[in-house]
Order: sequence, then structure tokens, then C-alpha cells
Amino acid sequence: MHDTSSHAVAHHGPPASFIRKHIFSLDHKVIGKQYFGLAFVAVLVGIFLSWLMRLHLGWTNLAIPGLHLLSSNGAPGNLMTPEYYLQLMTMHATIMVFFVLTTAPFAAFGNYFLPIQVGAEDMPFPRFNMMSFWITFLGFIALMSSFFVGDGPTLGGWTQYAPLSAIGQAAGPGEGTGVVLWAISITLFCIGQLLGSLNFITTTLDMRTRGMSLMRMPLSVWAWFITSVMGLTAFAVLMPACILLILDHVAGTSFFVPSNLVINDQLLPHSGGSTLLWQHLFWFFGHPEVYIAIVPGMGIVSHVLITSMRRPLLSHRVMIYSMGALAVLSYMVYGHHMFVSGMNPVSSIAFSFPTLIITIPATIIVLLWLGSLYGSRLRINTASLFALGFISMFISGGVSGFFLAQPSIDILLHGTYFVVGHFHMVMGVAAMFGIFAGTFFWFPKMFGRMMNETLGRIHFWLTFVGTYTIFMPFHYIGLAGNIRRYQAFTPDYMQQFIPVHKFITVAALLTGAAQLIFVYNLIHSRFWGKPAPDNPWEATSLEWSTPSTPPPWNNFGDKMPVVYHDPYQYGVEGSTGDYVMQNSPERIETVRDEA
Amino acid sequence: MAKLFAVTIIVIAILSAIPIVRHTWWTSQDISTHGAPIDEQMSETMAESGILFLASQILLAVFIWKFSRPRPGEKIKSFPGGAMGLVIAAFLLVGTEVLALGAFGAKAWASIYFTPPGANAMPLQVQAGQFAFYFRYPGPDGKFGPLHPDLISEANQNIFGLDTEHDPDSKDDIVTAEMAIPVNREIHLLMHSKDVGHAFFVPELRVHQDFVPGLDLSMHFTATKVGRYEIVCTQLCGLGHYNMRAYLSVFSQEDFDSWLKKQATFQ
Amino acid sequence: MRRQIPFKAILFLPVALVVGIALMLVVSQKSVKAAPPSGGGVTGIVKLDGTPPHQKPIDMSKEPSCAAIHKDHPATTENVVVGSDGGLANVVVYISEGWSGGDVTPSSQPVFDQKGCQYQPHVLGVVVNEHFKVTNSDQTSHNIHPMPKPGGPNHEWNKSQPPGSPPIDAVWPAEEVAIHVKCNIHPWMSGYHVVVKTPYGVSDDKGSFKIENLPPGNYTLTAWQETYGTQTQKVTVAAGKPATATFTFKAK
Amino acid sequence: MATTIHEPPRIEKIGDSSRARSNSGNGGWRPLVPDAGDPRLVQEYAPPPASTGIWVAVAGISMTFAALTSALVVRKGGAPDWRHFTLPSILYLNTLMLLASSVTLEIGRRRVAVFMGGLRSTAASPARWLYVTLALGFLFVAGQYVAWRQLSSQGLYLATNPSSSFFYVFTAAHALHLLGGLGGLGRVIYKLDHLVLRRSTLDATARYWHFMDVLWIYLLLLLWMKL
Repeated sequence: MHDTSSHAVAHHGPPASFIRKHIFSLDHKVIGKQYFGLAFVAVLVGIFLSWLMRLHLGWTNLAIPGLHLLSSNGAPGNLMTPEYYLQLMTMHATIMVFFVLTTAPFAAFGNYFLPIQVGAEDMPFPRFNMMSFWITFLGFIALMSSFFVGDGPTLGGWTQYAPLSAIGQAAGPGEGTGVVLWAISITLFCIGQLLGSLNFITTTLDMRTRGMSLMRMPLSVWAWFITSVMGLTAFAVLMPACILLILDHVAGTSFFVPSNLVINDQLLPHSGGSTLLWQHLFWFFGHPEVYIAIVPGMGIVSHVLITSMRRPLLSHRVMIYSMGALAVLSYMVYGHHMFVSGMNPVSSIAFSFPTLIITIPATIIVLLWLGSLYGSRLRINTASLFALGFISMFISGGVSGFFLAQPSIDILLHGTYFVVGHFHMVMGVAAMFGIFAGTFFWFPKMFGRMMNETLGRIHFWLTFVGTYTIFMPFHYIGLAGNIRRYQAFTPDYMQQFIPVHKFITVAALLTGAAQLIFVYNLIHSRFWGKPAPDNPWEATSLEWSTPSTPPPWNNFGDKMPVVYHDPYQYGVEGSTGDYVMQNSPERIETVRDEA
Repeated sequence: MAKLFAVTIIVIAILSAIPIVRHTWWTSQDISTHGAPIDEQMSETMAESGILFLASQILLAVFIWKFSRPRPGEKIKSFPGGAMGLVIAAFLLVGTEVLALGAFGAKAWASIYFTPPGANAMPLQVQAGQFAFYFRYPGPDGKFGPLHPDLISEANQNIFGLDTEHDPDSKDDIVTAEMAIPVNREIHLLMHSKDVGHAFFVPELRVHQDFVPGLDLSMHFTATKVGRYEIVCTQLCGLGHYNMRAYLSVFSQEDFDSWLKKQATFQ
Repeated sequence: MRRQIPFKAILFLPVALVVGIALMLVVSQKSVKAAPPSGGGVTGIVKLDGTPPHQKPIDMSKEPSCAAIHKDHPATTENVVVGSDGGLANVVVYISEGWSGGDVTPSSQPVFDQKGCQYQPHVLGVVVNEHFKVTNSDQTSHNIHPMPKPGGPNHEWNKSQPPGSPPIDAVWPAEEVAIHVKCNIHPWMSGYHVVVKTPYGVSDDKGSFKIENLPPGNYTLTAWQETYGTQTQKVTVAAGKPATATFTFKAK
Repeated sequence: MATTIHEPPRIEKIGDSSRARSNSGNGGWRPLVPDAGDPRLVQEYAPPPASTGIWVAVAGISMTFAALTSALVVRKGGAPDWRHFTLPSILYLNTLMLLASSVTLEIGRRRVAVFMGGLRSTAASPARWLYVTLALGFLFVAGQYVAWRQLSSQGLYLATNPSSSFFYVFTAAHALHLLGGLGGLGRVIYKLDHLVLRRSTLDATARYWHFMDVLWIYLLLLLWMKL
């Protein structure tokens, strides 16, 4: 034992038992795959819930066969009750935002590839990493268990605005135990992601291999790093907010519940709480959260796209700075969710400008992709198709941000399907495309087998066209005043939207069904896919230089890689072709940043 | 495959733009005095972001079409201007655009929210509760009686919790389930919620405001067109959220007076 | 194959879900059975003394399908419903003392209907453990929310009933006078369940009520009205001769 | 496209003096692997991630308490129901105990450092002062519990008033984090006994403990001013 005996690697040896290897594993790769599996289960549940919701929105009085099996109170005679619709909606949103869009691109791919891409043997705190997954998993179980409690899951939406969420059963079915389970689930999720962020940040700062300077890290690493900094601050705020919500709900405190509320002709015992306080705390987390969902997608898409374009981005640095600017600005814009919520109207303007300004780094990112596409040698495969689809979706979802950033226009659009269309495109579908691109790109490394390219392309086409068909009409009916979170459209002026909803329902069912192709492809390729070579995409980053595929337990065997080049040396004359791997010591004429 | 993809992107972009250009679905007709700048801001933003949308989608498609089949041995080319050019373009184009949008939008917003209601504005109270709006007119004395939340009883239709026996100001207050206002008269709407968060949205009137439990908020506006409109709730308030609505009738002054007289008899 | 296990674990999840759901669906039901009593009864009338309070009209414009039903006869509140002869409707008269007949057999399953966004009957009398049906005859979803005293043996519940869905079968396990019933979707909807252990009668539009199948004996009758509370009265039922009782509530 | 040939591994010039003197000799920003790339040699040189990790954790925890602080400020502002109460006086004794524990930990840390530096001739167990710290830490938590009992005997429970709600929330959140620190300290003692303690672990735990100390002083000031 010596003062300097601290070491950054080899915190654990190769796993011995089955449990250590597959369940309570300390290996970041296994944990990454566990996160991937969790996100996979969660997304299937989420899509299933959206099917039920879409069926109901298209045909409100339709009896959905077997629905009463899911909830006898929620669907008497297979007819969906108003609260059950909202419960499904809340669960769909919570599952998708937290357990899919945060876990898959950030926790799953980040865990698996961040250490490998910086040339580390593992994360510095593998036990925290293991806890991170299992706490998140517990959170998922807590959330799912709310389907089986008395009055079912919460119906308050993923925003859980107080006081509706804080006063309990009195507020109606779906506001009892379900809310507590929801808040417990999110608290656990926050703890899990905080532990994950701790590992991600420390790995990036301390565990890089020799020669891996910060600017030599691939863009995916940068995206995960920026995301984990955002996660560290955002989840640290949501967690105490959730705990205060639980106390209001269970212990009778009044953090968020004001005085003189009357429900069912009875005066509630609470007094003096501030409902806007919850909104401020929630959105201080909530807005960075949407960037937590999309920034890893940007990193993955850049990584995939560069490999397919056979050239680096016009500027590596500008891309990094833009993602960083998004992260910083994301904390200053959260008030745009509250323009008409009774906040001081002056602050609406104060929040409007940063919200508009955040479009500048976003535009730079898009322009960098487009500009780099120019003059490239684009290779088309499923991964690059999804990456290009991501760009198209991000543009489509992004332009609607111009509207929602302005308080005056928000008067017309707040709480309408326009908002639903906006966030589904920009952070839902776009992030999903990022996940798909990452899956097709990295599957060979993760599982040692190639995914089926034909099935992949069929899946891409159906999904690309399908998602546009679903979410573009949302914008139109939103413009015309169709309010979100309605289980049926009773106002007279909304009758005209019902045919549109029927159309969307059909599109959503078909697009959802197309995802089964992906499910089949994933499972089939996992066991019977073509064996993958070590570097199928002729890529340069370190994950493709591992001694075996999938990588061994300590990633690089006995020899740690040494990095000699910037991450994306494509379009050069290397000995292996038009690229040179980061750890290849050969001398080349390097591609330089053009900023 | 790449060419098909490029064509698909362009087709989708154009198809997406058609309903917008043709106004197949569009914001409802404005019946307020303050709505014009909002609508103007809306069409400005639509034009600018529409152009951005089409231009970038088409650019994406063209690049995919052009650069997916490189001739063998062809070197990679760089975008003229490089990354710095793009950054400058983004700052110039989008930067000026968003600043302009922000400045004009702030002006439109300020014209609505930073002006006090006029002295002659007609006071009118709205209370949101699960899941209905109720309205209160002060009656001939022009005064609203005090509210006693402990007296609220929906079963007895004492929606606001008025004590008509003890509060003289409450005696002539008129409580209704429909909102009616005279045309071309400024309304000062006093808003409060009885239970959870709700919102007051009349698309035609360009009026949208959340009810914040524990806070008394107010708005003022003037309707310019006689007709029957709908008030909807846009803030998730529980299972009956979808069913929370009320009608708004804009009457001529005479019709309004007789409507109010008739309502007074129902109290 | 060493990698097959996680995949099986994934497959296991939906199976576990399905099993869990199936378990949730096991619903136990009790049935009520008792010997039929016989004998005389009590008839009577409930009156209101004084001017009945003004019943405010209910504006149902937010629910057009209900508003249409009340087009010609505007719906009003039903706190005090007085018939033509001053007879007070919706009063439950039940035997509060002197009953020794054990459990009461319900004659037919009572129905608590929602029609025109009002409850029919406005006051539903049921005996303990008697199953009753809640039906929805409207074209809109209703939400039935009975609110027994918190902490008591009867538990609050809150269920929605979309149009066209099957009746809800409900039962109250303990005596309670009275349980307020509200609809969360339509705030004006208000009704009562009166749960008693003994024979009872509910007054009709003319104020008359009838308690049947009483063995001879001395009884204390209690009449309950939602606004005016309770009144009691002693009666004697002789064999083959029904007793009569008149309750008079004073308008405040 | 510029023309350069063979870029050697670049060493960044991020001049962070505190890192430059870090015990690994090359700074946390520049993990060096010898050319041979043998990971066994890395152990001599790689920086301690625990020291970075602890700062990241401190940032996260600060954020949580900042959120709670802003909740307190917003909740108090414009709330007519806020009832002031005097903090239980035992809190000041607790504060002294916690401050003392930081001092003893620092003494302990130096002793252990000397011990780890190879001067094993030091007869006394190096862990002694760590045990004292552990005991003071537990005394602090017990003292907090006494403070809670004092408040509840005055009829001030969690839900009595927003001021008491915040008192309980803040002290409980701090106590939970402190218990985490006690766990860390226990782990340090265990590792020390088994001679597997790393210097970075000791330093990180000490830093965390001092942070808990500072956090408590902050909370005490906040509660003293606001309640």
C-alpha cells in the first residue's frame, strides 16, 4: 500500500459467477445492455399504450376487446373511461420520456460505448454503475406496479402539476396511490441517473487513455458528457421536488397546495402552498430533460453520419460548442412552458428571448450536418438512413419551436396538439431515430452479429413515412385549436377534427405495427444474424479496435490503446483504405478542422 | 435507395406545406380588439419558418441525391465557406430572424398584458372547478359579495360560496353557467380556481390564461363580433378535463341586458 | 448458448405481466339470503310545513345531450322536493328501534340510474349488503362517487361509466344514513344512498311512504331528509292492522 | 485540408495548478499510458478518479439543496401562514460536534497519510482519530434526532406549518447525506485495517465530510434566518 497506488483501471477482475456476469455485473458493457433491454421492454409497453389511446381517440365509443382484462375499473365493458385514457397517457409519457428516451440513447449506449471510445477499461465507480441500473430498474417496477393498485396509475400527465397531483384521492380516480408510486419511481430514476452521470463525467475527465485529449473524443462521447452534466443538475432538482410532492400527498404538508381548495364540496385542510413552485421546479428539470433526450441522439447521429459520409464534420469544435451552448441555454428557457400559467408577464418575455436564441446553436448543428454532407461520399445503409431521417425529423420538429418560443403566439397554441406534434417530432421521433441509428450501427459490436439490412430498410421506410403521417397532422389541428389531453372531443368546434384523428389512428397503428419488424430483426439477428467482423463500417473510433467482437471484459485486453489521431480521419490515404483508426500509429495527411 | 429517399423527403416536405398554404386548418377568426398583432406575428412566423423548413429539407434531399453515388476515386469536397461560413450564416439569418420575431412578439405580448383595464371595463368573475366554469355578475349594485369557500355546495348550486343571507353585496349577484358579454365593451375578467389548475381559452377571442389555485388573476379584452363561442379548459385538471367547457355568448348591449335580467330571475 | 438466458428473461416479463393481470381479475362476490318476514306494515305521509326553499335551475349547456332532455322542464336542484299537497318527496323512513327480524331480504335489485345528468332516484334506499345496480342512460360518461364518512366501515369509491357500459354492481356493508353521491364530471349531480338494516320506505312525489312486512310490535321510526335532517316517531303495529305515521318537517 | 504528418499524442496544456500537483504526477486531465500500453503500469500513474468524482457529487448535492432553498424562499414569500419558531438549541451543540469531527478527521487523515507514507513505526493505530470522527458523526445524527423530538414535543410536526415542514425536510436530507458519509468513513476504516486503503479514497471521503460540514453551516444559517 502506497500513497500513489491509486489506479484508474482494473477495479474488478473478470466476472466469475453467472450472477456477477449477467445480473449484478460491474461491467459497463453488461450494464449498458441491461439498460438497452430495459428501454426495449419500456418502449414496447409505451407503444402498446399509445395504440390503446389512439384507438380511443379515433373511435371514442369503441369497445376494445379484452381491455377490461387490463383494468376492470378503467374499462367496464371494454369501454375506456375518461380517467383510464389519461392514465394511459400519463404512463405513455412517463415511460417514453424517462425509461426510453433517457435510458436508451444516454444510459444504454453511453454506458456501453463511452468508456470504450475514450479507451478506458471500465467506469471508475463500477458499483455505482451497477446500482444506477438496478435503482432505475426498481423505478420502472414502481411505475409499472401502479397499474395494479386500487385506482390505477396517476392521470396527472408527466408534468404532474400540483395541486391536482398533491391532494390525493379527493381529486378523483387516478390521483391516489398511483401518484405516490409515480413520484417514488421518478425519485429512484433520478438517483439512478445521478449515479450514472457521476460515472460518465468522471470517466470522461479521468479515464481517457494516452493521447485521448478532450478534442480527440468522438462526438458521441462529447454528447454523453454534455448530457451527463445536464443530468447531474436537472435530476438533482427533480428529485427533491418529487420528495416534496410525496410529502404533500402522504404527510399532509402544504408545499404545493394552496389554501381554500374545495373539492366535492369539502374544504381541504391544506394551506398556503405555491402551485407555481412545482411548475418552476419541474420545468427547471423538464426543459433540460428534453435536451437530455435529444443531445445523445445528436452525438450518435453525428458519429454514424460521419462514418457513412466518409469525412469528418466541417468542424468538430463548432459541433461540440454548439451542443454545449444548447446545454447551457436549456436552463434559461424553461419558462416558455409557463407563458400563460400566471407567471409575471415580464418574465414571459425574459424567457422568450433565450428560447428563440437556442435555435441558433440548433441551426448551426443542422447546417454542420448539411454542409458536411456536401461533397461527401455518402454510403447508404440502415444506420445512415436513420441518421439522415433524424436530421429531417429534427428540422421538421425544430421549426415549430419558433412558434412556441413566442408568448404572443403561445396564446393560440399553448396546450394544443401543435405542442404535441412539436415535441413528438423533435424529441420523440428524432430521438428514436437516433436510437435506431445507434442500434444498427453498434449492434455488431455489442452482440457480435450483423442486423438484417433488408428488414432494417423496410422498417426505416415504414417508420419514416409513418411518423410524418402521424405527427404532421397534429400541427394542423393544433393550429385550429384542438386541445391535448382530451379523451373525447366534446366542444362543438372540435367535431371537425374527429376524421383527422381517425386518419392519425390508422397511421399510428400501422407505424406501430411496423416496429414489430424491428423487434423481429433485433431478436433474430441477436441469435442468428451473420457474424460481425471487428470493424464492419470501416470506422475510426476506438470501439472498433477492440481485440474481439464483442469486446472482452476489460475492453482492450492487456494492451491499452494509444491514440494518435483526431477522431474522424476519413477521406485520407491510409494503409487500410480511406480511413485511419485513432489508435493507428501510421503517418497520414490529416483532415483538419475547417473552423 | 438514396435517390428514392431524396424524392421522399421532398414529397413529404411539400405535402406537409400544402395544408398550411391552403389554410385547410387554420386559427379561428379573430373577434378581439387585441388579436391583430398576434395573428400578424403568427403569419410572419409561419412564413419564415415555412421557408426554413422547405429550404433545409430540400437541401438535405439534394445533398443526399447528389453525394450518395460518388465516382470512384473522387475526393471529398468541402462546403464553400466551411464551418465558419455556416456559423456566420446561422447567426446572420436565424439570429436576425429570431431577434425580429422576439422583438415584435414582445410588442404584441406587451400590448395585451402590460396595459391596465379601462375604467369603464365591465367586471365579471369566472370560477373554474372540476369540471365546469361558472360566472358571476355583480348585479345592479356593481359589487361582488365576499366568497366563503366553506359554504360552497355544488349540490345546492351555491357554486361560489356566497352567503346571501348575511352579505348584502351578494344578494343581487348573478351566477351563471354560461358567459355572456356585450359586444364592443371592455370586459375585466377576474379569475380564480376553486380546486386545481385549469385554463380559460377562447380561441376566437385570442384569450388564454391558466387558473392558478391560490392566486387571483385577471384579464381584460373586448369582443367585436356578436356570436356564440366556446370556452375550453387547456390545463389537465382531472378525468373530466375533456368535458370542461362553457359557451360564451357575445350579445348586443340590449340582448345582453335582457339576458342578464332573465338570469337574475333564476337565482 | 451462454447468451440465451437474458433473452428468456425478456420473454418472461410479459408472461409475468399477464399472470399478474389475471390475478387482479379474481373478484369475490357475496350473496344475501334471509328468510322472508311477514305481517303488517306502516304507511304514512311526509309533509313540509312552510314555503319550500327555492330550487335553483341547473344550466346543463356544457352537456348538450343532457340539456336536450330537460328542454321543456328545466332541471332544478333537488334538496327539497315538494309535491302538490305539500308532500315531501325523497324522505327515507326506516325503523330505528324495535326491529328484531334479522336481516332484511331485498325484493328486487334496486337501480340507481343516471339520466339527463341527474340521479334517478335522487335518494336510493338500500339495506346492508344489498346489491344494487348503477346504470348510465345518458350519452355521456358519468362518474359515480359515493362519499361515506371517512374512516367508517363503508369505503369511498369512485368509478366512471362511459355510455353503453354495463351496470356497476355495488353493495354497502354497513348501515349509514346517508351517503352523499356525486359525479365528478358533472358537478351539479347530487344524490344520496341511505343504507339501513331494517325495513324502510321512501316517500314519493306526494310524500307518502310505505313500510311492509313488519311483524306486530312497537317500533321507532326515523325519517331522514337531506336538508332538514331526521325526525323520529313511535308507532305500534298490530297483527293485520297497518299503523300510520305522519312526519312534518318545518321549512327553515 | 492542412498538411501535417504524424501527430504525436497531444498533451493538453490546461494549466490547473491544483491538478498539476496531484499525486499521480501528470494531472487528472492527462492520463498517461506508457508506450508499451501495459495496464499494470498504469496503476502507478493514472489519476485518482475518486477526487474528480467527489467534486461531481458535491456539485450534484449542492444542486439538490439549492433547489430546496429556492423552494423555501418561494414558499415563504407571500405566504401568510408562515409561523416562525426558535430553532432547538441542541442544534448549536450539534454544530460544534460536527465542526469538531472535521478537525478530528483532518488529524486522522494526516496520521493515516504518514502511516501510508511508510512510517509504520508510528505505534498508535492510525485509525484512532477516524473512530473519534465516526463517533462524533453518530453523535451529531443522534443530536439531530433529539432536536426533532424537542420540536415534536412543542407540537411542531412535519405537517404543522411550512416552516416546520422545511426544517424536517432540510435536516432529514442533510442527515441522510451525512449517514452516507459515515458509511464512507466506515469503509475507509475497514480498508485501512485490511491495508487496502487508497489515498484517493481517504481524501475523497474527507472532502465529502468537510462538505457535509460546510453544508450544515449553510443550512443552519438558512434555517436561522428564514424560520
